[in-house]
Amino acid sequence: MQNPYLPYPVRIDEIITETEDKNLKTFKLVFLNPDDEEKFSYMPGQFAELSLAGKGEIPIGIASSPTEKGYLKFTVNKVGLVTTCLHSMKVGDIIGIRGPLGRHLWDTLKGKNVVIIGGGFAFTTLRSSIIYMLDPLNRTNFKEIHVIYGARSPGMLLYRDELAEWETRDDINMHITVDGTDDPDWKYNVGFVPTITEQKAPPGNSDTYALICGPPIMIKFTQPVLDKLGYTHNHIIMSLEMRMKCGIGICGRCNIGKEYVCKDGPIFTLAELDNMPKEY
Amino acid sequence: MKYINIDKKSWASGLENLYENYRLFGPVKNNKHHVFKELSKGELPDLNYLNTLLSPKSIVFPQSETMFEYSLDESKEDHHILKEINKDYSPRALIGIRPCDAASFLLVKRNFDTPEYKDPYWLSAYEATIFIGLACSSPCSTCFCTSAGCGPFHEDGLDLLLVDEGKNFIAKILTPRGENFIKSAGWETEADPTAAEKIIKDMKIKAEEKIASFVSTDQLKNKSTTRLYDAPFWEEIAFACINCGTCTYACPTCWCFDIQDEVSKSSGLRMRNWDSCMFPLFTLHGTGYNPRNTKVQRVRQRFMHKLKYYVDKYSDGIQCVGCGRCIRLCPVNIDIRRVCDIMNNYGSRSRLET
Amino acid sequence: MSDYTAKIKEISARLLKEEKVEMVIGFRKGTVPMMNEPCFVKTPEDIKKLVWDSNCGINLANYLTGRKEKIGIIAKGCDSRNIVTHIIENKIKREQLLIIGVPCKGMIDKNKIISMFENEINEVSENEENIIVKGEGFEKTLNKNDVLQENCKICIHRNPAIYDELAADLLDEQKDIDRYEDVRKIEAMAPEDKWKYFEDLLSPCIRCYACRNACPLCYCPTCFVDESKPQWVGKSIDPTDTRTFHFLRAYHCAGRCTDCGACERACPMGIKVRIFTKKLEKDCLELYGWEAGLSLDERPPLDTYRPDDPEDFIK
Amino acid sequence: MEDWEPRIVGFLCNWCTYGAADLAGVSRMQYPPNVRLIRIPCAGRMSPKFILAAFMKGADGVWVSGCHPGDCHYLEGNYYARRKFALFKNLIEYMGIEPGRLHFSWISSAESTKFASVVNKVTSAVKALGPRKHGIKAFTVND
Repeated sequence: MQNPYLPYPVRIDEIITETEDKNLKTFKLVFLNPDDEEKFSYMPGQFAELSLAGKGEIPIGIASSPTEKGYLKFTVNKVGLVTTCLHSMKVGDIIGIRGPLGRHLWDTLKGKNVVIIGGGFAFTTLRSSIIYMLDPLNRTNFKEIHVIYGARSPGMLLYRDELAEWETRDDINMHITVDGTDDPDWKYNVGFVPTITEQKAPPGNSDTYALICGPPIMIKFTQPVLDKLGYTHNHIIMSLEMRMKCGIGICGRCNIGKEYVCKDGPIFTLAELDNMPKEY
Repeated sequence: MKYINIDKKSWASGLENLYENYRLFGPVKNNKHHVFKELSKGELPDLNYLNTLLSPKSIVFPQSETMFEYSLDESKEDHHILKEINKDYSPRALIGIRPCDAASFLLVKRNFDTPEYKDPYWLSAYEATIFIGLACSSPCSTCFCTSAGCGPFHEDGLDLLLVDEGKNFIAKILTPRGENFIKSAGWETEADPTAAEKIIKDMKIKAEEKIASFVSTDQLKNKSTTRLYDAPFWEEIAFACINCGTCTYACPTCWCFDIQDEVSKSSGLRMRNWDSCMFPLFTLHGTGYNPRNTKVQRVRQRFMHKLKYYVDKYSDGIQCVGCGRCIRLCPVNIDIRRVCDIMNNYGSRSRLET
Repeated sequence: MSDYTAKIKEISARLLKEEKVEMVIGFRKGTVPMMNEPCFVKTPEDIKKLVWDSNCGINLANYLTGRKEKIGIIAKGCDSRNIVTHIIENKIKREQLLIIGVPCKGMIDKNKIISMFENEINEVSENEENIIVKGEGFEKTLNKNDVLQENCKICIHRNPAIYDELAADLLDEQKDIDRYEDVRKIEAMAPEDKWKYFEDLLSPCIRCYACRNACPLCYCPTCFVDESKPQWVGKSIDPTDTRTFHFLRAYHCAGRCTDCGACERACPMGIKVRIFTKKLEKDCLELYGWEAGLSLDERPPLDTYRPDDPEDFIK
Repeated sequence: MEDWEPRIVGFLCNWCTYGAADLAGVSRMQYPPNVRLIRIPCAGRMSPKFILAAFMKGADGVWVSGCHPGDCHYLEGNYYARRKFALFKNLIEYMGIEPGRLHFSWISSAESTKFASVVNKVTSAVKALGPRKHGIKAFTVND
């Protein structure tokens, strides 16, 4: 019997400090056993449990894309015991990884316009999705791609080099924004994500899906904007956060209604969420 | 169907024989209560009991269980890599388990044995266990098994059903594993199937007649989840609750657990421990946000999970076998029978007083 | 007891009718013998569910923590002392409360009575002196004083310490009670025997925290056993963790515990957990002359000091 | 067990005993090396949790030292601490930990001689009891 609780051992290959507050670091992980990489076959939007021996596990969205071979990337915010310990680790240290966990909805998105709306450090799995869709082998599977991504300030944006590169391309429409800045050279938008969404996002129709990931307050104010733009609830896809342990729908704590957020989510359409207790 | 007569005089010697092939577990009186524990050689289970204080779920799902071990010593080659632990999954027999508790294992199995993931610890222990039931001739006043999908002579989940007939037990063999068990004990006297059938049937009817409490569950499936969730009665139901974990720990069908690491110098263990939806920590985010921050929310989660979410998820009744332990042990007398009826009748014509 | 119930109903009805309170917290008849369930009553029609008998052992002060309403609360001696403690510790305001004092004749020990019979008890009734227990094939009358909760037997504050209304005439308090015989017995043991004693005592503990949660004193937003940075105790049922939990819990109740017995009553495993809190109660009395919950004007012993406090244990 | 040396955790108030330790050091006083010292801001900061955690993780003895009554840097922290310690010491002994394993003292920053002598006393008291037999948790939560 394969033990779904047993992590694959991985080595920290690179650590990048992403934001000016130094609370977000990206960890590039390489499997110790190359076979494990085969077994860890994932899609953007899924997550994994990072396992620190002696400390415990944390569920983190996968920031790399399956089109990027040879490594996995996770961008981790320093919050609790395990993430604090992870932030103090160095290149070469050994940790574990379990997954991929959670579902994805790429079958639904095939052949559609995709509008990605992200805020703050929740952009990680959205980065994975963008890289995946922009891959030459996949790009033809999608129509227009829009990205609205906001952070408090320019220094709090994740993956700034990649954002700049995407800005120069013509197969993706970037709408980067910050809440405010005193940088006179800032050449992108200033304003909250809901406002920019209202200005830049294409109207909703049966061929267009919105993927939202961000802090609750952003989601709260973006949702009415999408309603106004004509997005139906089954064309709005969101990600929930819950305290998790097992990640495979067994330990019980991320239960909402009859769903386990770890296994039946963490991605849900708003139409699905409408029928679930609002307990997240 | 095959029936064996076990003369109580040969009970002890049979167990002695079984001890060679099985780890034996059974109810034993410990101070004031009956509890399930592993029997030492020569120790007999006390089958003269109403029901055990706690359910026997811990035989398959211990309150604390190690999952992995590892070394933190960086001079070791495999440091920080988690390793599986060898565990004793040799055959074990759970003797004298009540039919309600036996049924609970089938309910819980749905959680640990899913199409996508198998929990190796629970399943290995479960598969190593053979379930020797003891039919229940004197149900307690808090028992409502017959309206919770089982009953005092229920056979699901059992390999063998023992019926106490005074001087002897009639053993009804339900599976090949049960048959092996009987053989291993050396109990050979076959009973006349028709007569045995008749005796058991009569006793079963008598026992079922003694069940005095019931829940109504027929409407639960039809109710809207969000309407039940938003119903006004939860504040009143939850008022007395002190948010201890007694109900969940005593319950045979509660399965939630926590995973924790513990270390000693340079060696470490990953272990899992029972957890409870009654505890605020259960859902507390790292950021300090807690989606189930109030007592009312937590009480609602427990009952909604057992009586609605589970019903919707598996379409096979409630996540409860009617053993009545939570009713007997709740320090403040929150009664699942009452809650179940309130939920079942919510929005119907004859709404119960809330 | 029926006259207690009648009087409680009468007072509660009046307080609600005159809108002096928004709710009355009391007990309703339980669904199993020897159990009543704490409940609230907000309308005069609901008054009928209130009861009072010898099964009201749960400490209702536990239900006051942080409440904002004007509340009528039914309080026996120990409850009232915990209400005093709650007021002192700013968990509720005196002005919010109308305390319906109940001079208490003691609560019966459910576990003890259950353990006296082989068969299940189906019905328990009572009169002034006796408890009548009925089950399948038996009926027995017990002297109430013989089956009181241990803490009630040695209670010396049966009358409420503060009250606004009374459900009955005040009682004579019990005199010449030796409250700490069991504690002294343990104190006299050798360290090794003490260790063994508590090991045996705590071996059935399942860490459900019923003792903690039944206690009106345990209202910390995060209990030390739930703290994670650092995490003081593990979450398994390791005996050292379990022992640490019980002793620290008791210590947190030092100078506050009224020996209401809620913890012991709540324990599903029947562990005599009062033996921890009683030690601290005894020491607070002996060292600082303190009994908890008797006065609104005195600070509890760990919130004050005297320059000449005993210190012979300090080098 | 001939060469067994106890491990003792000492919690010292920053304003007095910790200074005395410094002074004892610069004065080249001799005292046993068995005590691991932890600086706390005031005896009043001392939580019983620290003591139990030390015992749980294997300390053979625990010693807490603060300012003499009346000398508290925060005026009255040690007065409150004294009551906490009195109750806690009794409780620890009640639990079954030998009286000689938990010590309290008042030592001012000038009393380096007393510091050395208390370390001596504490160490020999703990040493006389031998290693602890109970209540050490093999595996503990790591933070």
